[in-house]
Amino acid sequence: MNLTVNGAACEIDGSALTPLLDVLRDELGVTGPKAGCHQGGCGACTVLVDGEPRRSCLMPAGYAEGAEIVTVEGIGAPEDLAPIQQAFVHYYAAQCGFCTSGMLLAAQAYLARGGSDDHESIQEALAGHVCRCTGYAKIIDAVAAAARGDSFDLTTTAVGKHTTMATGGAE
Amino acid sequence: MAKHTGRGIAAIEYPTGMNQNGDPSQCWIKVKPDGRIDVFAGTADIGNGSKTIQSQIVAETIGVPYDWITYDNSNTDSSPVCTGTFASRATFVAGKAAEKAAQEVKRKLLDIAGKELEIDPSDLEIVDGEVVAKGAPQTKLSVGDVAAAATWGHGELITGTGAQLKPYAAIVDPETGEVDLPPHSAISYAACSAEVEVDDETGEVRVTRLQQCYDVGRALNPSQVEGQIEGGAMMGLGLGVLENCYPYYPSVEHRGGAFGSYLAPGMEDMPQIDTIMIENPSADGPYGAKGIGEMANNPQPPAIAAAVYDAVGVWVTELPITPERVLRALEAKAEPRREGKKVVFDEELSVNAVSSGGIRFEVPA
Amino acid sequence: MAVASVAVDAATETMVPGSEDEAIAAFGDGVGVVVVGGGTIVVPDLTYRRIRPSKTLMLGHAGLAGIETDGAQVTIGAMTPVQDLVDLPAPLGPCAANVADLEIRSQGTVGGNLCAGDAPEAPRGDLQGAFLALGATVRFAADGEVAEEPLEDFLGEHSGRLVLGVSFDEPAAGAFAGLDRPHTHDYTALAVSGAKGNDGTLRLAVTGAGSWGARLPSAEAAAGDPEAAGKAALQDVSPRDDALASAWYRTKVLPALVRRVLTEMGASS
Amino acid sequence: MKVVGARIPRYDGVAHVTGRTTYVDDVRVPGTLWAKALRSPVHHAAVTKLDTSAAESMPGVHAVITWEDVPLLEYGHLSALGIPADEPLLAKDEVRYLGQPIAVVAAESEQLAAAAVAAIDVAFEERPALLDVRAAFDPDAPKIHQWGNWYPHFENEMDRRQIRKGDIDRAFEDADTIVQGVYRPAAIEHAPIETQVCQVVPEPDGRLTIYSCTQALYFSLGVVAAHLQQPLNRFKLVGGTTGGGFGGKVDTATETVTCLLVLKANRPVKWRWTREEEFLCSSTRAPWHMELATAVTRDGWILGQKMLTLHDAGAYARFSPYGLTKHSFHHTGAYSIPHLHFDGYVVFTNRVPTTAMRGFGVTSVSFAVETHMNRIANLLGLDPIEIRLKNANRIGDTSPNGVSYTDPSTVDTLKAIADAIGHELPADYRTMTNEPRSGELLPEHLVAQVGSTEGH
Repeated sequence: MNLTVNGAACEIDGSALTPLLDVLRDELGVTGPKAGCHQGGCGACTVLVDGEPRRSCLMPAGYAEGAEIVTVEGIGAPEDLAPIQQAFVHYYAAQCGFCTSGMLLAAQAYLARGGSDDHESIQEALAGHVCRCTGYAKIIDAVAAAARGDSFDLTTTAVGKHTTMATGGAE
Repeated sequence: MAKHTGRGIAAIEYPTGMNQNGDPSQCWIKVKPDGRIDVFAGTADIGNGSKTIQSQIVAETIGVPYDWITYDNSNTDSSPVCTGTFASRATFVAGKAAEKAAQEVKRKLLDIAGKELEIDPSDLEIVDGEVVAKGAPQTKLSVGDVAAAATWGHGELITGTGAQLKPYAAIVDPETGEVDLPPHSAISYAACSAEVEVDDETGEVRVTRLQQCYDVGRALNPSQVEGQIEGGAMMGLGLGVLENCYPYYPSVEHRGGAFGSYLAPGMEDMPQIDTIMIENPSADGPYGAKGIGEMANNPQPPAIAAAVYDAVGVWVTELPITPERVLRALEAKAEPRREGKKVVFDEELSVNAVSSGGIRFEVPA
Repeated sequence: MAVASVAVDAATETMVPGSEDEAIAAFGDGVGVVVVGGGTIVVPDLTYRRIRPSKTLMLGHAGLAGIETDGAQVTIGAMTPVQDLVDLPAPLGPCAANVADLEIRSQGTVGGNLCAGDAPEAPRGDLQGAFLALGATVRFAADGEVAEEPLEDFLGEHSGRLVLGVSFDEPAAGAFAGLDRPHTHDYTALAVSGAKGNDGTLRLAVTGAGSWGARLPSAEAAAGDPEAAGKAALQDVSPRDDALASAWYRTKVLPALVRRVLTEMGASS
Repeated sequence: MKVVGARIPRYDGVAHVTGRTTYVDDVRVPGTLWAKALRSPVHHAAVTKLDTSAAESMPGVHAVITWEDVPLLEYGHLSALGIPADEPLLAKDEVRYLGQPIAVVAAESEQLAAAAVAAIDVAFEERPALLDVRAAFDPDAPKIHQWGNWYPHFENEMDRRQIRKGDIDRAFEDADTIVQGVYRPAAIEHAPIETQVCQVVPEPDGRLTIYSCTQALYFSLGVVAAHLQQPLNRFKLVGGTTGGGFGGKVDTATETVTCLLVLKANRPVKWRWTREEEFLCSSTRAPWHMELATAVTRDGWILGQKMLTLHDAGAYARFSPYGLTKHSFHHTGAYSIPHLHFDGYVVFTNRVPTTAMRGFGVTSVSFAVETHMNRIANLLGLDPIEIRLKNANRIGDTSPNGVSYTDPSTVDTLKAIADAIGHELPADYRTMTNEPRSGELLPEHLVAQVGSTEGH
């Protein structure tokens, strides 16, 4: 099978039935997509297949033959982060980070199809991705900011949209 | 068919650090010849952000920029003991160890700087990576130069170690539970209001809003505290209305083995979340912090239960408040039994109804 | 690299037809053949070794996808992703939109959905109720011959048959009502679809009240009175307990969903 | 410059968003074998036969371990605190929960390991299962644990955790109303997106490098060393970066077994649990059964509280005695209650053992106490915020253990919520503070509650 992964042509042996996730991680050493469930239930393995977000644990590698596959490694390197990656850093949208690559690629596809900063639309687009750490609020804020085309200061994080500070107590 | 709305309130408290204490965390720091700081600790970062927080504490305590810090928690060969990342202790206990280690490093830097500048170390301070004479800011030496002097001139390795351990608070009387020492390091507090919408025909409960107030002691990194609180809110929502390993508890039948059958909250379950952070500093935590990571999922379930009562007039006291439990409660319309001054709810759930004499819960009439 | 997490048996023969004819030929009598549509159900079964087929037929390149309208008749290819249905009129559009999330809808297919019975966790054929309400006909191949059959007869009888597509007449009115918890990860615990044909025929069907989607003939007979129809629907189903809901709960809620569908159709026609 | 208090981005933020953070499953070591476990298919049974010879002789299978290969079979989660151990690392002559590991195989591939597991000859004689904590004390209940159906090793070998404070009988006598209720929060999965996983590598110097997803490096190091009866420096535990934990990854679920496989096979071994194993076989948050009877006055003072807690520990103790003790210390919630009578039991059942999870021991009691408080307010026709403010713990009030509170904020947090929801409080509630009680807020029944805050 011939795949293109993050711009590089790859030739793969093995069964066309092998999930794309396992081909990426175990044969090609592309470990950005995570094996969170191998059931299609969590979204940690989502990659872009010809620009569309797909659960790579459900997709037989044979179905990706000839397709352009983009993983998190392919959307931006540390010195050259994509806007959505910058947004995730600036909005503190990743905690343990295990769901992050799948979440980013779903968001990247949402932005590519012209998604707005409307929270409900973002929630619908990313609905299948489970994050157990963040409670989603800051992920939604990050995607909305990227959708607006904001620029991001990576030396600090955004003031929480859902929080106010108060001084109280028994000083 | 109708949808009903309701609101409920809860207030909670939660201890920081292991109950009864006795849980050490340690940290050690070394300074490179250019003044950059290497921090070694055994605290796992499980997403809670302890790599960041402990680096912030060290930078602040020594007086150097944050990006001078490297933080290594990667292995047990180089890192000292940390009991672990649980019990809301990674900032409070392990962060305190980092603060203590950084204080020692600062003291040693000032000692060397004092020799170089021929000024008493107590008249020096470190500000943004420079050792500065108090009251004479033109007299200064960069921390990098101090570290170089220590390495090449004084033949010294600048290190600092810190250990935080509150002694184990033994139970002195197991009959009463009395302790001789405080069993907690600090206590955090929170209050919560939940708003729900309940469909009285399908029993579906949608949490529409959570307003919460947390006493965080001091927010060392407000974005990270928000992350804990918002993440906890969704986990609390899961506890309240979605999640259950055993859908027919105590039966073990129909246990789910997939995200399709175990309902961890998804993005579309999210209500409006508003949080107020109060800073009521703890005397013992680093820079006044309290640990709030765990308690963040505690106030929502009871607030949601009360909101469901407010909406449709039934108390569901088994979690999660599933559509089925709401419908069963609506159908039963159970009234508490009144006996003398006793008002007895939920009798069918009690050990008194289920146990055949093995255990009872006796309350005088 | 020795670190292979792949649990798919290398011994499994894979067939990748490039056209409908090739697919029909490769499927043959279907004995020992596992059909892979979008993969959303079969691939986890393979990775978790719940099935270990000797042959698989992968339809991804067989060209069976697409929605065609010919007058009043709508024909949907077996490999059409669920997502492609979401803008169709009720009941099919809203029913499809209620399935999982965007990515799963884009990978799961109509054909796979019609062949999906219940799993230990839940009934899985989310779309079956909507297609039943539409009076859909299944086009399939068996032993190299192409044939058609009403979906109602086909459900649960797919062994040895390769689904090629499904067709129905656009309804005069339709409605869909499901449990509407916003949670996206689970299968449909219970949903009711209704459609009124241009000849006035009214069909009601349910997903989640048994192993397969099912018509609700008793409810249809009482359709003039939505309340009564709801209660009558209970005669047509035998729901069970699973991880998502109990039989008791499904029994309590089914009448309401039937009533909601009938009321909505009454209002829209 | 102020670093503390600043919104600094995550230390590992850029690594996370570029996919470069290395989790255990991302470690690549050539020659690594895969581990798979044989797990109990039943809830409770005697193991009547365990023969691994067929699996061992399969080509590509490099090691099979059972209980016989473990130097110290039982080492408890709380052994370091002197609490006895009850759980074998691998089941010996009986299984007590569905999914309990019995034997683990290391083989060239995951599928080969799975095939070898299927080749293990094992037989069971099923026994009745105990699943309802409320029935565990009955004479006819199945006996499921070597210590009896509930944990018997609290201080002085007591079989329950007790709190006694004041005089509960007097509180009931003085009460205008006694409100009783039962509260039962469910078992919950931790469900981190990273499942339990470890990779162990034999090093040239004879040490083992353990790549671990543990939440507690030194705790897990100690557990491995204890089971293997080796000094701590035989192992280098590499970790610190965990894909979510929430309490479940304190369990050290994979490390010890994988080390044993490595020592037997002399090859690197990886054990990654499937999502199904994570859901069905890894420990959960405990289900709890709590009964409350609260003595209240008609104007909303809480005089006393009696409580019975049954903590469903599942098949083994793990951290449950610790969790129940913490629960007992906090069973009054955010309130000062003078008369207390608490009995709590750690009850064993034939379900997956439960363990620590976010809010351990207290999440349960927060639900019980707060739902009960709302019921009391509702019954008495009182405002739910006012009744809480009235009884709120204040500086100097004493806890169930007799320790004075130094930094409570119940009053502040409640007032902030009242403001946020637009709930107008009467003037005397608006002016309330956390300061020590006095005047109308110090009724006779609370006088003895005000302790000293010195020394804490």
